[in-house]
Amino acid sequence: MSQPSFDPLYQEIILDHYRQPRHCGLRDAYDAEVHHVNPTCGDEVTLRLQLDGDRLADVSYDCEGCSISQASVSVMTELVIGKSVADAQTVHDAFLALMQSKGQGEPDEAVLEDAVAFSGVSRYPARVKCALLGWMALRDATARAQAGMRETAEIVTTTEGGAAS
Amino acid sequence: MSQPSFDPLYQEIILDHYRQPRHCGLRDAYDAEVHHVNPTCGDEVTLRLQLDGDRLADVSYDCEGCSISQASVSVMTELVIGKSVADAQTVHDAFLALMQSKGQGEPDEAVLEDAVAFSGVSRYPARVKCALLGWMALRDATARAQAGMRETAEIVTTTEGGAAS
Amino acid sequence: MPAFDVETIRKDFPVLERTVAGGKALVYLDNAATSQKPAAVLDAVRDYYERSNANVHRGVHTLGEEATALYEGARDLTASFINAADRSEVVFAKNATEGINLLAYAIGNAAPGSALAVGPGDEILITEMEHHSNIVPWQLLAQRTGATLRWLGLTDDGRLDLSNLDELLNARTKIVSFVHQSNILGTINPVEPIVRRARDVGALVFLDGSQSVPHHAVDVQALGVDALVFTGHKMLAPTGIGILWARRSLLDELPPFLGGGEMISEVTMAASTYAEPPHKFEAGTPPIAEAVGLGAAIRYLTDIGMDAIAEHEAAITSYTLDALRSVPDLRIIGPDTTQARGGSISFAMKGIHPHDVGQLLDTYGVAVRVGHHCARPVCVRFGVPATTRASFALYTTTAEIDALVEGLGHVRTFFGR
Amino acid sequence: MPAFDVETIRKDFPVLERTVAGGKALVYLDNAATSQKPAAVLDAVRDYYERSNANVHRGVHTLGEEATALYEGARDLTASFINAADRSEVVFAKNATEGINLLAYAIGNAAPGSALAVGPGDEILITEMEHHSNIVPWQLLAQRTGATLRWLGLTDDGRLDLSNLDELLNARTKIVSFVHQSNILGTINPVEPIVRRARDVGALVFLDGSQSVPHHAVDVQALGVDALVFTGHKMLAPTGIGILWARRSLLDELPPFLGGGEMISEVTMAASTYAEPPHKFEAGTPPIAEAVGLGAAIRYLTDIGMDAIAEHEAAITSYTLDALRSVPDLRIIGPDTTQARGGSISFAMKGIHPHDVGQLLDTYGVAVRVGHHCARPVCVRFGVPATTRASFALYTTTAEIDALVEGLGHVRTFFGR
Ligand SMILES: Cc1ncc(COP(=O)(O)O)c(C=O)c1O
Ligand SMILES: Cc1ncc(COP(=O)(O)O)c(C=O)c1O
Repeated sequence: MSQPSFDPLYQEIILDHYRQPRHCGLRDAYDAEVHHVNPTCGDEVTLRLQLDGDRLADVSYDCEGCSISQASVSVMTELVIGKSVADAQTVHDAFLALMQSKGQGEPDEAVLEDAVAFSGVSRYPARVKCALLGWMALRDATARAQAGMRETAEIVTTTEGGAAS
Repeated sequence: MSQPSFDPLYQEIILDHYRQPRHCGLRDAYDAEVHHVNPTCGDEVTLRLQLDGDRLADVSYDCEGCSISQASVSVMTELVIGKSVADAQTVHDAFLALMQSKGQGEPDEAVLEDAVAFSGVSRYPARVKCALLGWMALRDATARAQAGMRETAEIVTTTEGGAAS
Repeated sequence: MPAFDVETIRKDFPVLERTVAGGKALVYLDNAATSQKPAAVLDAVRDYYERSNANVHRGVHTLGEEATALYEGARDLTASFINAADRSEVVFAKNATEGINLLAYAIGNAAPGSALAVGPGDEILITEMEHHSNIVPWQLLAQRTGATLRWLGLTDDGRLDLSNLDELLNARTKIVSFVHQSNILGTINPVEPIVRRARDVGALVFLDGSQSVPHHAVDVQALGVDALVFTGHKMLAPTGIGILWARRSLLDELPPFLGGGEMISEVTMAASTYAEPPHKFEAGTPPIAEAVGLGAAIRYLTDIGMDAIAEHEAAITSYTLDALRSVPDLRIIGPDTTQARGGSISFAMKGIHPHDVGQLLDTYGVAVRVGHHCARPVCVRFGVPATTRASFALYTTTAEIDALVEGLGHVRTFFGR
Repeated sequence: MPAFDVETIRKDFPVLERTVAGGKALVYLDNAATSQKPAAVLDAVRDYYERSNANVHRGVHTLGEEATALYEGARDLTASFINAADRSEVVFAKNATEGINLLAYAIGNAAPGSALAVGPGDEILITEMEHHSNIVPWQLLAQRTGATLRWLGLTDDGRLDLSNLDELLNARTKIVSFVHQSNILGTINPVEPIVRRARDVGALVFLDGSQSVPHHAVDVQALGVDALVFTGHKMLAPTGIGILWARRSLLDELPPFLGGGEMISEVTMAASTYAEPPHKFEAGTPPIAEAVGLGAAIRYLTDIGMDAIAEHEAAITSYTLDALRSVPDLRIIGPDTTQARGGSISFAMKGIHPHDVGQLLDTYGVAVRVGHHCARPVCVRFGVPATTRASFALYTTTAEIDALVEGLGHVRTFFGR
């Protein structure tokens, strides 16, 4: 295969999650469901969250979208399922900061684990939104679950990823 | 005086009419009065026309404005007073054609007499409107006099002189 | 006129010498988004700034007169390029989008009850293949006035479905606005049957020529429409200029849109009167250098010849359609014949998101556009979240199409799962 | 920062080497109409077209990302140039005029009864020294909505008459829009008392900075206004770009103006949702190359330093006022002191029409503007049909002022009657 191996975007970890997404497929038990779209490219994600008190008991999602958004949400589920809302927020903040770093970020592997593979994405403003899609959906779902709003939030557009859009 | 003598705009005839405008000053007898403005430069003219049957018995005007508009209306009065409406129209058409010629016109001295001095003005799009101001006012006044409308047409803006504006 | 030679033409476009992605030749196939600019256009703009830059229309000084002559000269060139009956029918806007909004807002400003006004019970007809710039202005006008927005649907092969034209374009229809050539599907729409029906029911017809005017000769008098909009940056000219052509009688009737300098006749604090068209619709300092660039672009296109350009692009389109048919799991969205279609080809690759297609192609130097191309309803209609689109210009070569097809092979290998 | 040296600066402006009127050096004193452009700006624009030209915001290809970074980078530069709290507060329009119309139309689009809506009984306050671009949009808005337009008058020395501010800016006033520096009189208006009073009565305050931002440092947070408009071509940047800055909370509240590509979030045939500011207000392909040029202009101005520029222009203004006092029968229209006035000086010569003044000066290479300068009510107020105006920039020299004064001597000789 002649794909240049120095590609900063399509890291092996990303391709692995894209080919074999973890926790993929919507599951029946949930406290909040949100549907987020990236209006500029047509990426969409439906995501469900089940809380157990203050803990993210389960996160599930449908499996469509580009490799970056798919791999990102897959990595995210592995990182946050079982964590407390506060700890998930810490991971979220670290990932958001990495995405806004324009390729200059020094990711904390202890916090971000596999998600450090997305460092390179932050150099591609158009793809930052893809990487953030699932994370924004989770933040939104968490707020709704905590507020006891089970009904689906049908279309919530993602906010700007902070980078030049 | 160090003014370049090759100036195509300020011909001696023009300066002469500007310094000593003919038929200048509004006279009491008239069949139509119009007030025209050149909105881009602030030139204005109030012009009165008295018809005698089909003949332009008198044309009078107030004496304010730039040298080109003043000289042009002065030359015009000399050309048209005493002429029939049809003959005045012929002069008008010839002058309009000259003004729209962008410096390429071959004016007919037999028709235009002193007005041939305005040939050079047609090279200055911004001044073509000045030169046409009184002529457009006269055309308008003629139409109104023929229609029996004596009341003043307060503000009629000049139409484009055909040249790039 | 010398014979059309694409290699000679390419030398006129400095950016085509550029390399990307670590030394790969740029293969620019995103011409429907914006075109590249020949040196002749860049030179004209630079010359303008280095010699004649001044504000227009009010100067008695040399630079002011030169700038005005250049700006108004660009209007003359534009008028004859589209065979307008009169130069005063050409209004310069900032882009095609502003041109359409100008029409919609000016109509919205018409006194209630006047011939141009729209209100409850009136209908505005568009189509499902419009660019957002020809959808949203009409949605907003409908919201402001209470008029109803309706649209013609699409057939499965990406054509306008005219089977219910007579029902949708009816006595209540005041405005029909549709795209001449679709930026996403490539479809070239038939103008004549729509104009004919519109005349029968007394509706105005506006045409979005953003994708047609750059690629083949367009004659507004032959088309018989009431207005046409297009945009400089897609036709070798600078960004920052769009063109609205409209029948003089329509421009005379339309109330003004933007208020300000240049568009007035006389201003008092209490009220103003307005200039004659086109100035009535050109408020503020116009895009002067951009018009100069547009004029140079029109000269360049005319020198080569719009028919020669259309022929070249048709050949490239045909070559591409053939080549894409050889790519497995690739589905063309839009007409897959060369008949009544232009050089803008959208496709979907099974199981691979367009974002990934475009991104990987970029690593091979191939620039295509991915997304909904500001025509999301088309994506919805064809059941795809987005498409990958390759679009051509007079400088596109078959070698570039080969590079695209080779790149698509790499995409399949890389993302196949 | 190197010391300000006008001769060094002049070398950056190619057009200043030009001769006119048969070999005379160009003396360009029409900077309030438009400024000349330094090579750095022209180079930035050309580089953009020769290297990175692409449409913005949707590309995954290299050129698309570069173009987007350059365009958005210009927004960053603009935001910090005026000390905006956030980059999203900077909206690119086609000129200052569009910026003002955007505010007026977006307010006109506000749902009746909403906080921003205006209607019968509400007042809009402007002043008698506004440019037509800050008059006509409000006349049109008043006509559409039934609101009342009012205005502050002028004193005989060309200042705002604030003696009845409290009456004119009252509880009914929803909007105050006024010019920071008058293009015709040169007056710099006091912002603070108007903002203070507006805050008391809850009115929005919009400032027309077209003539202030190019000439001295402007800090939107310090000014405390709600919106500021200005225009690229008067600040060394290309034509075709204007800037609207507004508080983010105001941009959030305002309904959209132009509809089309770029400004949407999601479009269906029936209805659309809109993007976040600033994109919500940037419909269609934006002025990309023009923004790149604006960014380069801001860098150039910042490198020299706005304070140094202001100081230089103040010195030229003072020199000119002194010099003009020596010309017989010349009357300055506007403040004839240097206090709170910028480098735009209008005057009348007894018995000689401005058209003739400007025309004859041109034969000596001196370019001034004549006319009502899109501020006809000021001419009416001061009882003149038009004025002659000399206006300055960072590259203006005292030698140029001497040429002007010498030229005025010729004018008197030639036209004296
Ligand atoms: C004070 C003022 N406001 C507004 C404008 C309008 O600027 P533009 O023509 O670039 O829209 C100008 C310049 O013409 C001006 O001097
Ligand atoms: C069919 C069509 N209409 C309108 C537009 C809008 O053009 P602009 O963005 O220059 O306003 C485009 C291009 O984006 C287009 O392809």
